[in-house]
Amino acid sequence: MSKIGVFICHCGENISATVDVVRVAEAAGKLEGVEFSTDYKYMCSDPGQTLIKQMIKEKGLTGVIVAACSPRMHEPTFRKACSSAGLNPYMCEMSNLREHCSWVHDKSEATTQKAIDLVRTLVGKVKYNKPLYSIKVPVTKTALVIGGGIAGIQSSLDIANAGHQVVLVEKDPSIGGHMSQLSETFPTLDCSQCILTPRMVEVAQHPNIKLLTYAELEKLEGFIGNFKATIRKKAKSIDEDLCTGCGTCITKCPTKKIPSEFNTGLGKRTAIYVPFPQAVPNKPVIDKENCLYYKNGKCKICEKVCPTGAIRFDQEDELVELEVGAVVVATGFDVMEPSKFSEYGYGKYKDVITGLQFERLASASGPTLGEIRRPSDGKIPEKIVFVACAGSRDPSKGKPYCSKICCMYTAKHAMLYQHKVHHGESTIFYMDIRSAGKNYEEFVRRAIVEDDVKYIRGRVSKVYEENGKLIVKGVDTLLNAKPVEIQADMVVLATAAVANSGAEELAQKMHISYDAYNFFSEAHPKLKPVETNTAGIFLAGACQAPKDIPETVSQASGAAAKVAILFSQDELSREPVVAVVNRSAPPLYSTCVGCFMCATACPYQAIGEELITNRKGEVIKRVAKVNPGLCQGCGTCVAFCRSKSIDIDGYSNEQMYSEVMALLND
Amino acid sequence: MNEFEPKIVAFVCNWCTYAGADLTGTSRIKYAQNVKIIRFPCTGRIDFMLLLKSFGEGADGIIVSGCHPNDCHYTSGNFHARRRWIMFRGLLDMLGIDVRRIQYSWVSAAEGAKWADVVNTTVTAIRELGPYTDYAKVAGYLEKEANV
Amino acid sequence: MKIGFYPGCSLTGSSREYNESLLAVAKVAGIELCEISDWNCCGSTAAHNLNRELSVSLPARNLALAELEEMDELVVPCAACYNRLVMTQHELAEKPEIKALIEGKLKMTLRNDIRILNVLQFLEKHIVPRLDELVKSPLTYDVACYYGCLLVRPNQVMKDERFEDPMTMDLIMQKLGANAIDWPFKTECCGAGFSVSKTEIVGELSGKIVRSAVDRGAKAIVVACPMCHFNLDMRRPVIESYLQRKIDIPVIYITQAIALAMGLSAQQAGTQRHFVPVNLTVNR
Amino acid sequence: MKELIQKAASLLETNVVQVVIGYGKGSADRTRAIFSTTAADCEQLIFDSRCIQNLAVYLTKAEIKKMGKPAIVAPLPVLRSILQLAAENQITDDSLVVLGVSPESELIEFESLAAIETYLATKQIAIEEKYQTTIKAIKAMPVSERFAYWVKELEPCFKCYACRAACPLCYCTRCTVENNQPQWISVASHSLGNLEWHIMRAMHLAGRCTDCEACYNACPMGIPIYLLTKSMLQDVSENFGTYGPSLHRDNTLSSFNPDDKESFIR
Repeated sequence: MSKIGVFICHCGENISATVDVVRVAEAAGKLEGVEFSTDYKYMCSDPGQTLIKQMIKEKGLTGVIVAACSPRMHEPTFRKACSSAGLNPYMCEMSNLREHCSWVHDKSEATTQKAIDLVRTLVGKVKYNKPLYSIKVPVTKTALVIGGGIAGIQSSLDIANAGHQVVLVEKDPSIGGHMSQLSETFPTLDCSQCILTPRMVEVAQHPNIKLLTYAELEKLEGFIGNFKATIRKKAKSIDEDLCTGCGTCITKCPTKKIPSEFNTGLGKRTAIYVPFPQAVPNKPVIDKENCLYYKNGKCKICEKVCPTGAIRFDQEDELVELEVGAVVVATGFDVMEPSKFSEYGYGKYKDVITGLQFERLASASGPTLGEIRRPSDGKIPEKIVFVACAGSRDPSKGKPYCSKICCMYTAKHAMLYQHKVHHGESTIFYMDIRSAGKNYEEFVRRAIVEDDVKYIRGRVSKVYEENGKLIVKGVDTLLNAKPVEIQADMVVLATAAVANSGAEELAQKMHISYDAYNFFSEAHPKLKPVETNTAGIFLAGACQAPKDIPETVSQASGAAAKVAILFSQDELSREPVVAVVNRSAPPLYSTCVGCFMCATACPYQAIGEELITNRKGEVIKRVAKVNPGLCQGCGTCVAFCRSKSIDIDGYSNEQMYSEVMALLND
Repeated sequence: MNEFEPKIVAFVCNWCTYAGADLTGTSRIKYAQNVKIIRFPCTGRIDFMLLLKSFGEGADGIIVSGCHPNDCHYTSGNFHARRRWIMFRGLLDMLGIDVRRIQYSWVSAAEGAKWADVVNTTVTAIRELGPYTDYAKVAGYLEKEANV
Repeated sequence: MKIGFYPGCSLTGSSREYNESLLAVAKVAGIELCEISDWNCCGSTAAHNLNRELSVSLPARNLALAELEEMDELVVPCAACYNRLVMTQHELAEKPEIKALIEGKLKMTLRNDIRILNVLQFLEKHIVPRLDELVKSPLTYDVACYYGCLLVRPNQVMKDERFEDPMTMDLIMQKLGANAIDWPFKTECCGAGFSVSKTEIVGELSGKIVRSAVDRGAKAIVVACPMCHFNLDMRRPVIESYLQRKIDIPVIYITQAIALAMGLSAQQAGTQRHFVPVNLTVNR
Repeated sequence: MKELIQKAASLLETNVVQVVIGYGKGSADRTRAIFSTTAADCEQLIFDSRCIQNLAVYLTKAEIKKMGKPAIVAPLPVLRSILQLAAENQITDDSLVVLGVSPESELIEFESLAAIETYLATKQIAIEEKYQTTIKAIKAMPVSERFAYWVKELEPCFKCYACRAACPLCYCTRCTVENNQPQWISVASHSLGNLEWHIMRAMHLAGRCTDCEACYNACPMGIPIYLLTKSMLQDVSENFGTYGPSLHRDNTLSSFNPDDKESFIR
């Protein structure tokens, strides 16, 4: 027989102003199974909690109901209090009299009656509560970091420096990401590669970091602390142990005209290549799609010239299985393909380029060695027009969101251009200048005031060629909305930052959610910005939303800290709200008949099979079995089981049934 | 005679609709008292038998609500639930159990106002439909009550 | 399938040749266009600026009539009429309460499922697939396809990714043998209604369009909107006074171009009705 | 049916199986299930149009399992049930021999369960038109009238559970109706109990029922309970496209499509 204590909270006046708490306590006291009931001003206060503890001991309570605010607010508080008084915390439940009653109804008889109904309903449930014990799961103290851009690099280094093992997986032949493509960075104009490459080298040399480049996540199974990741190491066609990175193969490779990804198509590379001189690891890979040998079966020049015999044409993709305890997703972003904007002439006119291409033009390591020369004829442009928001803040053709980095990099581009071409003229068409950030606004002002960059507030409607010039038609909304036409030598489109093309697929592999634009979703927009909804998987950098370098690095360190916190314990405690397959006396052993439809319904692959054997070891029955480590407690299997052989602790059939009965029977 | 006050049970998931109803509270949006919430971990957990039992015990209406498609905390519990509801609703309809008395909805943790609206429109709709006497007669609880 | 036809006022007045050439082309292709009996004004620009209810009711009545006559598709050649009818259909579909209101006013019900086609959509669907057999004397000159504003807008209804740089007419003209030039004024404003109130604006705006077409070597400008035609053709003297030069490039409807390519006479294509003489015998 | 008898006898003689589940003569003009354990027993096997009982129901019965590996005489409805049982992990290729009987009463031997699926692919379950008409007519009734109709139809039910016993897919070792903690279904055979029982039965068969009508054939009161499962079969096909037993497709209710369409969730 239950001895339940019911504690009605006034919540100051939040509840008592509309609910007659004294009557609720009175009514609760009369319910079957209720041993004690009272009301109190603040149940969550120290004296309030002490009252509960005292009554548990004094009355020998077997269950506690705190009728106060939402359990999402204070359930842990009261469960802890019960626990300290010797009552199993899962014998305590909260009735939501504040959010679900007093705050949403006016003071009236009906409101008090509803409060009584809510308490009675929960008494019905708590009668059938059972003591539960938290589940301990071990933690594998190795982190998987996916993506070797600045976010992945930062996370890896932080986790490794905290003393934990890291496996960093990068899909390209080198780590470095977009940051390695940038020329100078705003707002300080320090050289991007100068600050990045030391970090890249540190990653490569760190004893706690294992670097897998040219590799991608194939599969992720398991759960927090206990993931099993399968990584596909794409065949590099190189024996990395033998290769010394001397580069002879690259100089001799006959296929030299492949557009370089690193140089955004503005430069060329060979079929056997390292993406850029400072690449980490600085060992080449063979691009199978363009290699003559893979295409026609003839060539093998690289094999002939390699002094160490490191070329392996027969190398195949390799699948590596890793046990990891946490995952940091740092897969970055991409820039929108501007061919959608045919009115801007991208693809039609060689001198209409993207911002990322401009970075390569301005970079000392770029195809023009840092001189701003236009792609069509290599001339130095006298007039450049920059188009901000090419695809951003454009619900009709592009993306409705702001890409956040374009205002700053466009100002930077114009500034770099002015610094390199003193007599040049740069014009920026913009919607708004968004320069919130430390020293950002000052940076933009400097571009305007010191470098004479002309800002025109308005959009560009069309870019077309006439007499060898690019005519940019736009509007200046600040000059009585006069149409403007500028004859430019080059046009730079600040194309929107978008999610990587494989983002959706990757999210599905990891069972994390993503938004309408395929950016990965954080668990909470404010309070859990680096967590995902899947415990143990964290986000860093622009895979979550467009962001600049300092923000990316902060988030990456945040994610690393979360991983370090997770790894600071040997075991994790998990809520014991999990499903269980029943057991009964022989000859049934279990009422489960082993149809395993629960297993197909389970979102976590948490249901496997168990063979019940007799003493001789003969199999008598094949039934379903829930792995409590994998089960997340959704209960979908419970509602699905026809013979009611699976039940879920904390929301059991008896509890829920009794709750419904109690609600409807006053 | 007072106006008929329907008894409505709401079966909601913990992560979206329960949290959404919390937001209705913190936003102080008012709604009718007739609806009482029972919290489930997920819409996937909501057993059709419990809905049936509710009518048997005198509920005039039922709300079933959870996370929008693709928002499920457990990734797919709501998708399973949706299939189950499609089949269950079809069966009830075939049997002449008034499907207008069960309001299904997706209410996210951010949709406090929507929750109030779902409650109010359901209460209005059930009030118009009147007490579920058809089922009550079968369930026999009216006699039960009369005997008490 | 029954294809309906809503001419609107322009096609019975200032752009009769548009009407004639469309019907001539349809006839050659063996397609019957059934004019809605008792059609009324689409509301034009005036209605949706003055009375929103009226601006929906007027096109809605035409749609309801088309439904009564069991038309599956409705061809609306005038770009402005098309815009009003499509917007109305969109609004009726999106807002059931407005639909109920309008149905009440009209005392007619609407299924609202008729497929409304502008002239380009009609041509693409019913004529283009058969052009190979129908073209008898391919066109041999360079043309500038001019779309204007309404054929490709509003984007949320038309859902055309290339509304700033459309290609449909260009592709049709290529099929007729002509070379559609790449030019930047495809969707620039012609001046539209200023044709009546401030003619000098039309002179400037349409002037720039005409000049660009001529300078890039076009021998004709191809249009699909009565208003555009009106401004580029009939307002030629104003254009010439703005440009300070004589320009004799003709402006033809896409349907006229097809009619000519099909080997129909100038009379059948209605090219004799233009202000700027259509003299397109110049070969490339 | 010489062929069938010979095949059955040889299976027993060679000890490939230990029991043959088939049809034999019953009382009056009826047929019943017989369980042959010797070649001689097999002489009593018959097959004709009166053999409508779904023998697949015996495959999951403990008593039959004890007899050893079975061979089963399987006309179309039994084949469908066998396939569904296989999909639900109740039988495997090794656990039985299927003696298929075609609609033309010819013996078909199946190499594997997969072969049954291939065979059934051309014989999709189809709701007969007369039932479609009846279902349509019932659904056209006003809701109260419809409810009254069913309450009346179900009134004669006295919960003998013959429908359950006859159904090859009701193989649970403890039916929820026998679960009294909590008491999901009102025990008594009053209107509410009957209604709850039949709703639960139909829901448990949603997406699984192969439309063999065994439940109806077994019902001593002749209640047209198959209308419920037939109506649900229609719902499955209308809402989710495919239906019918399959080894490789997940069950309708234990799977989903993110794009499932409905019109009633706001």
